[in-house]
Amino acid sequence: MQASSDNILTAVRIDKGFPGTKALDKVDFHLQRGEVHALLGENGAGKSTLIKCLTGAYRRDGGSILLDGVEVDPRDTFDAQRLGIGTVYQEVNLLPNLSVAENLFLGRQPRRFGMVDIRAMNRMARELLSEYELELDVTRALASYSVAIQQVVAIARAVDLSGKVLILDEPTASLDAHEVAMLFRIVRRLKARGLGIIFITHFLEQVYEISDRITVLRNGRLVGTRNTADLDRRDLIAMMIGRELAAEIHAAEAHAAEGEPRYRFRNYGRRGRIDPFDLDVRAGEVVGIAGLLGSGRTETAEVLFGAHRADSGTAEIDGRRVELSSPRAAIRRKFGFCPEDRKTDGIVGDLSVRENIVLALQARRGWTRPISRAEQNRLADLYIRALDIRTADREKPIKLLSGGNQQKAILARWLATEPEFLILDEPTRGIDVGAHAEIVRLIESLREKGMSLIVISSELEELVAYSTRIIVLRDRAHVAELDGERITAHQIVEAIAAANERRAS
Amino acid sequence: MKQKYLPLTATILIFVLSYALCAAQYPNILSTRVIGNLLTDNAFLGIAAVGMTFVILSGGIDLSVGSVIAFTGVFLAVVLEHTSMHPLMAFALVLAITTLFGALMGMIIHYLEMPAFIVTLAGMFLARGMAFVLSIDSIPIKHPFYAILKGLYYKLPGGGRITLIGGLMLLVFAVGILIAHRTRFGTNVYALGGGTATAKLMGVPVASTTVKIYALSGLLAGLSGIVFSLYTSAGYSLAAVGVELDAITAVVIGGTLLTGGSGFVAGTLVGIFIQGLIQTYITFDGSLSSWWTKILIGALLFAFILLQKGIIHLSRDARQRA
Amino acid sequence: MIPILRTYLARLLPQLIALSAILIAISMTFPGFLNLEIQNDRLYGSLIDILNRGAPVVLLAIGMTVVIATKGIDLSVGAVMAICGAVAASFITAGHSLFETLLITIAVGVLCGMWNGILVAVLDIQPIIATLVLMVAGRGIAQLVTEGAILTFNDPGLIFIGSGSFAGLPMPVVVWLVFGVLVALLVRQSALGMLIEAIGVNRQASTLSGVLTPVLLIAAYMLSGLSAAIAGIIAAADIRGADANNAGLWLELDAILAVVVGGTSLLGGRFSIAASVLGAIIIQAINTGILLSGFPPEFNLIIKAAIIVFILVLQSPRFRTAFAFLAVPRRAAKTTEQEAK
Amino acid sequence: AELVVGFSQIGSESGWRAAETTLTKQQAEQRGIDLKFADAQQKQENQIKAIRSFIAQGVNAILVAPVVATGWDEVLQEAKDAEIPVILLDRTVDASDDLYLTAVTSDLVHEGNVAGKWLADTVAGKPCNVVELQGTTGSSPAIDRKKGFEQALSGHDNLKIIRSQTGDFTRTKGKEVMESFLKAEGGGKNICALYAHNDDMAVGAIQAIKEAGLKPGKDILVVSIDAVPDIFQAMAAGEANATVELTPNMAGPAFDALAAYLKDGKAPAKWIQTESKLYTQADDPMKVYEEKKGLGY
Ligand SMILES: Nc1ncnc2c1ncn2[C@@H]1O[C@H](COP(=O)(O)OP(=O)(O)OP(=O)(O)O)[C@@H](O)[C@H]1O
Ligand SMILES: Nc1ncnc2c1ncn2[C@@H]1O[C@H](COP(=O)(O)OP(=O)(O)OP(=O)(O)O)[C@@H](O)[C@H]1O
Ligand SMILES: [Mg+2]
Ligand SMILES: [Mg+2]
Repeated sequence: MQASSDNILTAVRIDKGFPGTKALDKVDFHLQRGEVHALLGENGAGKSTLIKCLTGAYRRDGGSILLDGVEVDPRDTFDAQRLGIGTVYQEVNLLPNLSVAENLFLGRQPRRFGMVDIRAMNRMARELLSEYELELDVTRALASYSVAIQQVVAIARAVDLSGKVLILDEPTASLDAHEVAMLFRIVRRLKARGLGIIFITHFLEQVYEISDRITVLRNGRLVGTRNTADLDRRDLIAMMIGRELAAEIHAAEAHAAEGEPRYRFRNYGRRGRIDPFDLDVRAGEVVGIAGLLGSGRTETAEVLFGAHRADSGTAEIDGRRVELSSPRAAIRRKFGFCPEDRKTDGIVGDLSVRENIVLALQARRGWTRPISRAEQNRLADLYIRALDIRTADREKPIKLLSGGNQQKAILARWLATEPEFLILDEPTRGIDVGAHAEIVRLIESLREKGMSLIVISSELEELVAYSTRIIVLRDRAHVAELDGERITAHQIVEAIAAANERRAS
Repeated sequence: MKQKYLPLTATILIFVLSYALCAAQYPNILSTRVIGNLLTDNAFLGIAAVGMTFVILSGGIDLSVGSVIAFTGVFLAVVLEHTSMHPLMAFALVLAITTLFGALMGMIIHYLEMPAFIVTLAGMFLARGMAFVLSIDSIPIKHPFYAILKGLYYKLPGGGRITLIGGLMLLVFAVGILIAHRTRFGTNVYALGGGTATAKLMGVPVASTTVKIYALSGLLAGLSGIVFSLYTSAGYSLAAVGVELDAITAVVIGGTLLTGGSGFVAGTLVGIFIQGLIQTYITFDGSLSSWWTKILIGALLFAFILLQKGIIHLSRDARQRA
Repeated sequence: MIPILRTYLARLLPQLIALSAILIAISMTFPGFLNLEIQNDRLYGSLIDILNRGAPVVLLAIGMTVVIATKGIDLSVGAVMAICGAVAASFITAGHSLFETLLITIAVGVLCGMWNGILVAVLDIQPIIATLVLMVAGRGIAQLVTEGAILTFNDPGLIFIGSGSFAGLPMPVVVWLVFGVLVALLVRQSALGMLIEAIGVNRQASTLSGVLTPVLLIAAYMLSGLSAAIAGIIAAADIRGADANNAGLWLELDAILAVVVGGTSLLGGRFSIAASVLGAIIIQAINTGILLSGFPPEFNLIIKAAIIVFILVLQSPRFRTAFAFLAVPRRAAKTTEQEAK
Repeated sequence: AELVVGFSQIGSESGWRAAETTLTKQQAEQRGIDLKFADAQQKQENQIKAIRSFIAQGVNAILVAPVVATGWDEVLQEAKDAEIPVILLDRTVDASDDLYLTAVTSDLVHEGNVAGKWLADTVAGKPCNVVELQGTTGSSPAIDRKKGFEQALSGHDNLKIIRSQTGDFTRTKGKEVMESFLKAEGGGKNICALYAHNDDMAVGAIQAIKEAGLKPGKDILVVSIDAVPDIFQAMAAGEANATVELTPNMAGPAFDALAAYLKDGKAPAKWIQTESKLYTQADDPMKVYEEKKGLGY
C-alpha cells in the first residue's frame, strides 16, 4: 500500500491492548481526501477502538498518526477536535442534561464580552439543525428527545466540528431510511468539499451506497483495503468473518400461524404514551412492529411488558385475565423484553457477562433460591457459544464488550429464562452481518419451537423475513395490520405513507 | 414555562408561602431587621454554598468547606495578631492557600480517580487539623481595619441593615449565576455532571474543569472564612462544624440534583433563605426544647423535599394531560 | 475451594497490607503493642482493644456496605445508634426483661432503616438527603427519650454485652464477628448479593430484568438500621448508659470511610463485607495508634488524614495501573493457567 | 406586663447542660418569666442568629451561654443599641464589659486549680504520675481546666502529667482513651492518678480501670470536674475520689440580678462568680446524689 500524497489521515501500525485482549494489532489505515471510507468488521473486531485511538480517546500502545502528512498525537478528544477531526462515537455520546444548543456548541460557544451569547448560540443551533430538516426547541434538554433525534444532533455536531476528517461510528443504527438518506446527502456534500470520511456500519447496502473504499478488520488485525466497486458482497463478507456465510437473510416465506391466539390484549394502552390498541398473538407467531421513529413502537413494547403500567384495557393469556402491572408480573407470565436502549435499560455494566446472562432468571427465581455457580457457568458458556458472544472470558465486565456483543448478551439473558412471549426491540441494532443472520435464524427457530414473539425493527427487509404479521404504527397509534401476502417492505412503506398523508391533510 | 425551571419555581413558591405563613403568626418576621439578619447571618453559609453548588452540579461533593472556614479564621487571627500584615494582604494570602487546597483535592480526585466524598473528607480532617495546629485557642481579631469593614452597612428603614458581608453574599451569588450560565466553564461544569466519560469524549477538558471546580469551592470556602471572621471578629478552630452539611442541604433544597448536571445557583440562594427562615421561626417560637428543635428541623426539611416533589409531580401531570 | 479462597485473598490483599503496615508502624513506636495476655479468662492487649473499640464502626460499616452497594448512602446511622441506645436504656430501666429490650431496640432500628428505605425507594428522594432527615431529627428523638441526660442502667445482662467476654474475646468482638459472618453468608449464599450489585450498577435495567428493586432497596436500608441498632446497644452497654447526645456522633463518616478503605466504590455495585470490616479495623487501628503514640491531641486529625490519604492513594486505580508492570507477570501466569484447564 | 427573656443555649451536648437548661426553665417559671429558648446546636453562628432574632422580637432581656469567648462584640453592641440587657451564663466572653449586664459563671481555671490542689494535697509529696483526659480540643473548658490544673501542679515536682489526650467530654471516649493510657503505661502500674476535665469521661475511665483489673479510687486516684450525679455514685462506691462542682443553676442568680436591675436600675457586679465547691468521699456522696438526680442531669 503506497502512502499517497492524497492521504489526509494516515495511521501506521496502531497497537492497542486491554487486559486479556489485544484489541488492535499493528493496524494500518489510510484515509484519502474526498473519500468515504467504510471501516468494517465483526462485533469486537476493533473498529471503535481504532477510532478512539485516532481521536485520542484512548492512548494507543504503539504506532503513529499523520494528519496532512504531519505527525500528530492527539492527547484527548479536544485535541482531535482542534485538529479538525469530528467524531460521532458509537453509543450516543451527548449530554442528556444539557440543552440541544449547548450540546452542539459545547466548548465553542459564541461569546460576547467574555460571556456566552446564549441567543446567538440558539440561533446558530437552529440554523445548523435546519440542514437536517429538524425543527426543535433547541433550549430544551437533549434527554427529552428520542434516541434518533439525539443521534442526528450528534451527527450535526460532529459534521460542524470536522474541518478535515469526519468519523461516524455506526451513526445509522438508530435512524430510519428517511434520515439515512438525509445523512448521506450531507456526507456527499462534505466529500465534495474534500473532507475524508470514515464510516462504520453493519448495513452492507449502505456501504455500497456511499463508500468509495473499504477497510476490513478482523480480531484486531487488518484484513485489507479494497475499492468498493471491485469488491462484491460475498467477498466482503468472507473478508469480514473469515469464511463464507451460508446464506444472508433469505427471502420471506409465508408462515401464517394456526390456532387460537394465546395472548389477547384488548383496548390496551396508556395515556400520553400509546393509544389503546387490540393485539392478538398466537403461539409460534412473530408479530413485527413497524413505524417511523417516535411512532410509539417502544411504548407499545413497554406497555405490553408492564414497564409502564397500562391504564386502560385488559390482557388475557390462554383465555384467562392477567394483570401485567410490572416487569416482574410479566416475567412471572414468562414474558421477556429485550430493550432498545441497551446502555441504560439493558446492560448492568460493572457486572460480568455471566451475571448479566443469569440476571433475569435469578430475579424470577427469587433471592432465596440462588442459581449455583456451576449452573451459572453452564448457562453463560452455553449462550456465549450459542450466540457467539466475543469475550475474553465470562467474568469480563460486560461494559468492556463491544456494542454488538453486549446486545447478544442481553438477548441471552432473556433466552435463559425460556420465555413464551418475547419482545425484542431492535434486536439487531449494531450487530454484524454474521450475527445478524444468526439472530434472524434464532428468531425463526424460536418461533418454530412455539414461542410468541414481538419484534420491533427499523429494518424492513428483516421484518419481512421473519414476521407472520406486521403492525404499523403512526403517532402513537396502531394504524394498520399486514399479513400473509401483504407482508412486503413495499406494503409497509405504503401503509406508513398513507398514514402520513392522512396526517398531513 | 420550561421543564427545567420547575424545581426552582417550586422552591421559590414554597419559600414565599412559608414566609407568609410565618409572618401571619409572627408579624415581626416582616420587619427589615429580620430580612437584614437573614442576609447577614447566612452570608458565610451562602458564599460557601455557591461553591458547593458548582461542585454538586459537576456530580461531586465537597465535605471540607466547614473546616476550611475554620482554618481561614484561625489563620487570619494568627497572622493579624503575630505580624503586622495588612488584613487585605492576609485575605489575599489565605485565599491563595484555600484555592490551592481546593485545587489539590481536585487533582487528587481527577488524576488518582478517587471519589470526591472521601478525598474531601480527608481534606476536612486535614484543614481542621491545620487549624488546631495553628492554635486551639479562640483568638480575637482586633485590627482597626475590621472595625472599618464592619462599619460599612446600608441602613434600611425600620432598623434593618444590609451589611457588607450580606451584600458580598448577594454579589457572589450574582457572579456565581453568571459563571454557571454564561461561561464555557459553567457549561463544562454541567457537562461533567451529565457524565464524565461522555463529557470527555465531547472534548470537555475534564481535568482542568475538575481542578477548577474544587479550586473555586476552595476559594469560596476561603472567602466564606473571611466573612465568618468578619462576622465574629475572631478565629476559632472549632468554628463552622457541619457547615458543609448545611450547604449541601441548601443546595439540594434549592432544587439541584445531588447526582449532578441539573440545578441552579439561584436555587441555592432560596435554599439558604428557607433554612434561615426555619431557624428564625424556631427562635421566634422559643418554646422548643433542644431535642424538639432537632426533630422539627428534620421534619421541616422532609416537608420541603416532599412539597417540592409534589409540586413538580403535579405540574408534570398537568402538562401531560394538556 | 482453593481458587475461591485465592480470589478472596486477592480481593482483600490491599486492605491486609495496609493493616499490617499500620500495625507494624505502631509496634515500632510502641513496643508492647503486640503483646497479648490472658487476664480474667479474657484476652487482653492493644490488639484486642482495636477489635473491641472498633465494634460500632465495624457494625455500621457492614450495613453501610450493602447500602453503598445499592448506590445509596446512609447518613443516619449515628443518630439511629443514639436512638437505639436510648430505647434500650429506657426499656431496661423500666423493668423489661433483657430479651424484650433487645427485641424492641432492634425493631426500632429496623424501623428507622425502613423509613429511610421508603424515602429512597418509594418517594425516590436522593439517599444523602433522605437519610439526612433522620440524621438531624434522629438525635433529637434520642434526646427526647433520655431528656438530654445520660440514662444509666445496671442490668447485668445488658452490661455483659458491652464488657463481658465469650471464649476469651470481648462480647462486642463476638457480636460483630457473628453478625458479619451471618450477613456475609446471607448475601453470598443467597442471590441477594448479586441482585443488590445489579441494582447499584443499573437500577433501571435491573427493574426491567424483573429484580424487585424497591423491596431490595428498603431491605438494604433496614439492614443498615439493624446494624446501627446493634452498634447502639453495644455503645450503650459499654458505658452502662445511653448518651443520646454523643453516641454515634459523626460515626457515619467513619463507617463510610471504612467502606471506601475496604475498596467498595461509592458509585455502587461490587461490594465485600469482609473488606469493609477490615477497613473499619484499619480506621480503629489508626485511632488507637494515635492514642498510644502520645502526641498532643491537636495533631490527631492531621495524622489521621495523612494516613487515610496515603492508604487511598495506594488503593487508587491510577496508582495501581502505574505500578501494573509489577503485576503483569502474575496476570500472564494466571491466563495461561486458565487456558490449561 | 410579663417579662420576656430570650435564652440562647449552646445545645445539649452533655447531661450537665441538659440540667442547666432544665434549671433555667424552672427558675424562669418560678419568677413568672416568659422564657424564649433557642438551642444553637453547638454553633456560634446559630447563637448570633438567635440573639439577633431576640432583638428583632423585642424581648426584655437576653441570656446567653456563649459557646466560645470571641466574636460577640457586634451582636452585643446591637443588643445594647436596642437597650436590651444581656447576661452571660457559665462562660465569659472576650468583649468589653459594658456590652453586657453581668456574667454569671464559675472560673474554669479556678476549677482546674481546685482539682489540682486536691491532688497535690492528697498525694502529699509522694511521686505520682498523672494522666489527663482533656475535653474537646479547642473548647474553652478544656483549655482553662488544663491551665488551672497545671498551675496547681507547678512547684510540685513529685506530680507529673505523663499522658494527656482528648476524650471529647464523652464517656465512650473517656473509656477508650483510658484503655490506651493503661496499655501504654504498663497496664496502669505507672499511673497514680487520673484527672478528667469532666465527670462523664471520668465515669467512662473508671470502667476502663476496673476492666483492666485495677481499683479506681485506690490504685488510681480519680479527680474530675462538674459534680454530676453519677460521679457521686462512683464516689460512694469508692471508685472516684473527688469532683469540683460546676453548678447548673446559673440562671437563678442571673434572674435575681436582672430583676434588681429592672426594678431600680441597679447595675450588678460585672462578674457573679459561682462557687467551685470540692466534693470528696467524705461528703456523704449518696446524699448529694439523691439531691441532684432529679435535676435533669
Ligand atoms: N475499555 C476496554 N477494556 C477492555 N476491553 C475492551 C475495552 N474496549 C473494548 N474492548 C475489547 O476490545 C475489542 C474490540 O472492541 P471494539 O469496541 O473496538 O469493537 P467494534 O469493532 O467496535 O465492535 P462493534 O461492532 O460491536 O461495535 C473487544 O473484544 C472488546 O471487548
Ligand atoms: N416529538 C417528540 N417530542 C418529544 N419526545 C418525543 C418525541 N418523539 C418521541 N419522543 C420520545 O422519544 C422516545 C422514543 O420514541 P418512541 O419510543 O416512540 O420511538 P419508537 O417508535 O419506539 O421508535 P424507535 O424505537 O425507532 O426509537 C420516547 O420516550 C418518546 O416519548
Ligand atoms: Mg464498535
Ligand atoms: Mg423505540
